[in-house]
Amino acid sequence: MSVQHAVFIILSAIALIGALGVVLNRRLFRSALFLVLSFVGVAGFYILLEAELLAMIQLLVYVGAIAILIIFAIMLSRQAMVADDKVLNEQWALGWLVAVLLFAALVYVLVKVNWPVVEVAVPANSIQRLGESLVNPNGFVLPFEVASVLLLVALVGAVIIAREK
Amino acid sequence: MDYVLNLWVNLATDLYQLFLGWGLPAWGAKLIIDFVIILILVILGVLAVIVLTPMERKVIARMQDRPGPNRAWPFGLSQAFADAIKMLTKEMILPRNADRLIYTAAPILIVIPALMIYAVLPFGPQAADAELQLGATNLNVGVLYFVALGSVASIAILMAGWGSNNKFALLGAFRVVNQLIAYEVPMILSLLAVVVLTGTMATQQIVEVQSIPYLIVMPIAALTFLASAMAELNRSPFDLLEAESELVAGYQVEYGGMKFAMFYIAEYVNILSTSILFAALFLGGYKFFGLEEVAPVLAPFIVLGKAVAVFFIMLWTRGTFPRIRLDQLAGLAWKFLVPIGLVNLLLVALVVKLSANPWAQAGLLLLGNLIILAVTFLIITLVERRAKSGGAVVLSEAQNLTPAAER
Amino acid sequence: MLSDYIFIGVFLVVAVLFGLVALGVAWLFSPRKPNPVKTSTYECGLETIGDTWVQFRAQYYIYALVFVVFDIEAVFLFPWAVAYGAEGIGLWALGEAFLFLAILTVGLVYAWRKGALRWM
Amino acid sequence: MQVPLSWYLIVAAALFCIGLYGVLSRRNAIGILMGVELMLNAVNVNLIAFWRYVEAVRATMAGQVFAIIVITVAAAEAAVGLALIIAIYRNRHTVDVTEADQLKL
Repeated sequence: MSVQHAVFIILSAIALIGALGVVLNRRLFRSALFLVLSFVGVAGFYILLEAELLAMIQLLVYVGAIAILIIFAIMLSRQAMVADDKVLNEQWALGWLVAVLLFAALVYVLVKVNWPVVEVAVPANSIQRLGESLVNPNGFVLPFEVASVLLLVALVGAVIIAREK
Repeated sequence: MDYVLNLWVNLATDLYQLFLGWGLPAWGAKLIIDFVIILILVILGVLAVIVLTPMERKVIARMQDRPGPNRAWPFGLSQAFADAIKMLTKEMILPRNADRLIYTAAPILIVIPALMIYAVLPFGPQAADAELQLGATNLNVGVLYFVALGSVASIAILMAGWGSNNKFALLGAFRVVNQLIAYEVPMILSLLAVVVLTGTMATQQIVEVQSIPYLIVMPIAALTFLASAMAELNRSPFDLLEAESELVAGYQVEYGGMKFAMFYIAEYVNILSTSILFAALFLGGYKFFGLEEVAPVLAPFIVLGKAVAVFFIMLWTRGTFPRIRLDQLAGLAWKFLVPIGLVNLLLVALVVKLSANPWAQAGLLLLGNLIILAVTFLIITLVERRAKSGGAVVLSEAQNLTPAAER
Repeated sequence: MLSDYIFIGVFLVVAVLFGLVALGVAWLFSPRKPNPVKTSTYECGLETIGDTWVQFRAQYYIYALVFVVFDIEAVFLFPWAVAYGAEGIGLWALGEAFLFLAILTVGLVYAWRKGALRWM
Repeated sequence: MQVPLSWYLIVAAALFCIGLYGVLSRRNAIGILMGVELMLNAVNVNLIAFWRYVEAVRATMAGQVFAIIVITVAAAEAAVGLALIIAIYRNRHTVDVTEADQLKL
């Protein structure tokens, strides 16, 4: 047991409690807050995995933008205020079964497979490398440009759909 | 004498050695040093409230030709202490309809990111490869850390608005968050300009690389940052969401006593940290004509001096400009600061590839900045003239003379 | 690298404690005498009619939408900005970023022309 | 001492399955969307964990680039999805997916 293990356990507790809160809570606003908690836990994972850029992006985009978008959308409908008495649909039992079975199957596979793990230090200039591979013609320049097209389409589409007449 | 000149680093190193001598493991000794530094930073943040509020009240009063607080000894400067004691002993009301947990958690959550930003603020020279790092100023993502933590605060504000269970509070929270996110984009763009020029996000390195203060090199980025920072901090002229005359002080309406004080503390803690960051990014941080190399012991005071100067500029703006209108608020961010920030970013990127010499870069950047400013003014005058002569409405914020609809 | 984050982790703990202690101390010192008038919603003196929910404008959502798009843009541009000054990265990197930003600017201009950026 | 890779994978699997349960069982469309976000987060944890433990040897950054793309797609999905929900709510005054089952407004 090292410090990393302890921190990992705390973080996974945060992430999983947040996730459970999202699906089990009857008030939508609280669900959104639990979602934020879960995002923060995942950001902690990224720091533990030495992907600090991703951790900051997680906070910036998920907590600072997507969570706010969700809360704004919640507020636009009246159902946000009252605790739902019918949170679940008819197939919730089936959903529960599917989720549990999938989890069991995943854990079985994850434990069985022998992953080619290599213990190395992360390169110190990993952010710079990331930036280089984003602009490198042999790297990921196409996803980089396509991402902006995707964002453009999402922006235009969402503005058309959400605008009031 | 040499010891005193580099007092802070020497003191920390000696303490570190002392702890090692006691048989503590290296990480334990480092942890204690970290803890001491964190305590100092937290105390600095709280001192910001006690020092900056009297300064604000005095300076604003003088600008408005009145004496300001002058009863509490001396010259009314200890007023802040009296306020602190009052806040501490006031009743914390829990509104009947409030969502108790969320209502109470919000004031705690808002101070956490505000304080944590201090981890990346550079207060003095230290090598990136030094064995004992003071603070986390060499964090590879320093600038992004600042933005990311700043964006966490909006969740706390939404919680405050929701938890209060008050129409005005919720509406106020929505508007504040709206303002925060609108001005985050120009702030990010101006930070990006700095990162492109320096090639690093670590705040310490940005100060080290900065031979000419970036305020002179790229005034557009600096001014964009200052304007959006003032909006992020809800400072006048962008303070219409907390102004008492509008929405009964916004999302804080149901808060009282210490819980209200927490929002107040967070505000001033943020003001100081943003001022320090502005000083680090655009005013050369702890650099002051080579003084920081002769006597690194003075570096933190240089930083704080510059930060107070930045704060004075904020007060000056507050004393000078009228409050911005609600419909102009978002328009200024999206239609003015974002386009100009984008153009500025591309200019900086172009200049970085044109020349590697810092002086040549500075000259080219300054020239480019002046051209951008001139073109901007030209466009604005043209648009306004067209709007005036044709009666047609071009600037959408110009025609919106009817009071902006609420909500 | 992780050692920096030990500092930040300790800072997180201290910041949380600061908030809790500040409220706790105030809780010890402050009087607690609630009464129905004091704890009622701060509004106009009358009881609030209906719940807190008011019809929010979709405009809030659209602002947040434009913000999300530009936030993601920052995600791509920060690593780009760090790598940009390095050796071996030519002006083509600027061209790529220019294309990236130009496409996004089309979105901004579209939102602008549609009046999505106007406060109504 | 590093945490073993399988720990990350198992926690990510748990996150994914919780999100899946939310997607399958929630009535509220926004609740479903939050479940999807959880699932995407779980995928990202996996991507970064594999990057750290398997890919970092080669000093390439494909795992992180992939994760950033996933975040982008998640944001675009949330933006359009929530816009749709708002449009449906405006026309039908419900965010319940079991009630909005016709292909017209």
